[in-house]
Amino acid sequence: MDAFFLGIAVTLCLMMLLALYRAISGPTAIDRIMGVNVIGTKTTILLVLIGTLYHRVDMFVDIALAYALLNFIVTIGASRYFQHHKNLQPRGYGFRFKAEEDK
Amino acid sequence: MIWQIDLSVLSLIVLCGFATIMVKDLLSAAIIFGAYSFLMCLLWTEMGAVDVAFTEASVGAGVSTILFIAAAYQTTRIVKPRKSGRIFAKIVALAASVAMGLVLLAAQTNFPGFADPESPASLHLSPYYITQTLADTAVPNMVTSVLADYRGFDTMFETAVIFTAGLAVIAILRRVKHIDRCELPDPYTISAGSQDNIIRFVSRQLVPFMQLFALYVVAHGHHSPGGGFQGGVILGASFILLAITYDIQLVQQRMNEKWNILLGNIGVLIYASIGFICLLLGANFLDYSMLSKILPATDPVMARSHGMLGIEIGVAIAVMAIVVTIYLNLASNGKLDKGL
Amino acid sequence: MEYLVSHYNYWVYILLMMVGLYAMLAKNNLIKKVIGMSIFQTAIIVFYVSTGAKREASIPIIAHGHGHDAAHTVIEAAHYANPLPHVLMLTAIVVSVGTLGVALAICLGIYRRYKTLEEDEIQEQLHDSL
Amino acid sequence: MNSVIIFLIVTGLILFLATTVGLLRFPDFYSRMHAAGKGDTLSSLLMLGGLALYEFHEINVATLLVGAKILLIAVFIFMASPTATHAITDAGYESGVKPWQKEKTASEDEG
Repeated sequence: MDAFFLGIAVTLCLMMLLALYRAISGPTAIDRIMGVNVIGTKTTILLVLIGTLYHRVDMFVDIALAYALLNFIVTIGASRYFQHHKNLQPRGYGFRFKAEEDK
Repeated sequence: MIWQIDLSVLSLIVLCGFATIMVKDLLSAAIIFGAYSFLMCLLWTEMGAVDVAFTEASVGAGVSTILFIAAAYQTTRIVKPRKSGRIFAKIVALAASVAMGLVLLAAQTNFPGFADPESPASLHLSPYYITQTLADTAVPNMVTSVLADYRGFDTMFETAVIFTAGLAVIAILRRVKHIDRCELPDPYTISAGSQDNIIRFVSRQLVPFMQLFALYVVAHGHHSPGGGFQGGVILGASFILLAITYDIQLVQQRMNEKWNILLGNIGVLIYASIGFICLLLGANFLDYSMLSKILPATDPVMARSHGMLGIEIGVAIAVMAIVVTIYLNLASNGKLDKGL
Repeated sequence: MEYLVSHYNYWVYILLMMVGLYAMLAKNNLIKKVIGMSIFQTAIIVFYVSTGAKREASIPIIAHGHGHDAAHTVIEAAHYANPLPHVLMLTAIVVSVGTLGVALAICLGIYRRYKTLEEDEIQEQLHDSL
Repeated sequence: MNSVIIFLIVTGLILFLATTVGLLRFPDFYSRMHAAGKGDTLSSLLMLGGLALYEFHEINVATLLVGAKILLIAVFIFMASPTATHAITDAGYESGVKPWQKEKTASEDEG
């Protein structure tokens, strides 16, 4: 069973690489937030998996619980930035801004 | 350590580190730095450093990325293209960092191998901590006992450093008078539509759980990863979540500036006064075993455990107050009225 | 080959340190410099935690230890990771939040006065005011 | 018991593979968000369910507590992840990202 969990963990790491590609190369900052959100959720699962591999899940589950609670603060904060700043940045990064269209 | 996960996470980290530096936009850099700290947390869990991972989880996910976003919000996210004269500086910087890398590379040939049980770092002093912790203090988590008992002085001044950082942020940013204020253009007000209610409702449900969990982390730090630093950061993060989803005024009503600074003081004072109580009882500073004289029904071993709990509570209070202070001042540019 | 396997962690910390130092020296934007400083800090933490890792060792929390009844179980130092670097780095991370807050506060103060975060523009304004 | 656990975790992994493929291949922000939001939440729930079930292989107070905590993580992810998805999509809509349309020419798409 340990080999199975190890395989799953390494596969998850490889898939996080794909999500990281979106986070790094994403054309807009919002795409990056999306990629980081996916990475954060998978981190929670990997923490529990590593705990299972160490046979001490009772010690690792608290960290994962903290992650599940705190993970979305970053996402909410970053998306909040766009709600406030929607027309302060006319030179967008691949966006079309509402204010530009109104003109 | 599990080397398969180690290798894959390390390669992800290096990629993330390069991307953070390369990207031409401050907000994107902050977001990729968030991913970087997630991966760091994974790396430390996999190396067996659960307490470090817990701290990184609460700090990286809850606080540091949000601080970068708040700074980008209050200034600008645009990085201007470099002027031509910077090429020389770039070459010098590259040469300096490559030279440093070569020196370190030459030095690391003499290092013991990674994860070697016979490495010098693991042969002196730390075996004492590992074998004697349970007999000395009745605390199974060695990190807590070393942090709060064996190296109590160190932690006390670390707490004082954090307190000083909070004071420095207030001294640099806080603007009380209207004349001092530098008015930035007013941010676009949020559309008060019904969609926003979803985020507010969910965060309203999550905040009590966060605070309860933070108290559990502080109190259960003796038997599982956790302790004052982690619990304090999670408590502070819950207030940051409230400030993001509602507004800064709401947090100000719950915990105004005066109380915040007072709580920071109280936290450091709790730590120091426990040390002084030990001194008054005839032992050394921060030698908790003497507390058994005033605590009912405890022997010296359990008294050390209880003394650690006391200072963890002090650390948690101080860290919470300072984290909230730093965030509120950064997010509102020192005006404490509205912000991110 | 054995050398390769046993030292790859150190190379990663050297690489991250170089990235951080390069960003601190070469980047023109002040917040980029602060990000470089954070990366430099994490590189040092990686190095310290790497020295504390042990092969075949568990996490530094004694298993099934609750109070005095577990005191008679034998505890071998080789079975647990070295707790000392963990303690030092745990406080370092929390202090790094404090330093990060102060650094960003200074950036905000500079922006308030000079309306820019670019190093060369600040230097131009300083030269003009002289 | 083990086969149920393996089924749950592998299903979660396949769903996550679908998520990442969607994240990489879909043409615009909203469709990527669609893939990321749904697949991510469901795959997390399935994998955490499998891991919690693995904890219940012997029933006593400690394993029950750990399993309950893992299920609590699943509950929090179930609350937080769709909210985060909603927040990102809302931010994209507010800042005026245009949905992708098939008949658009490449030059219009650049904006």
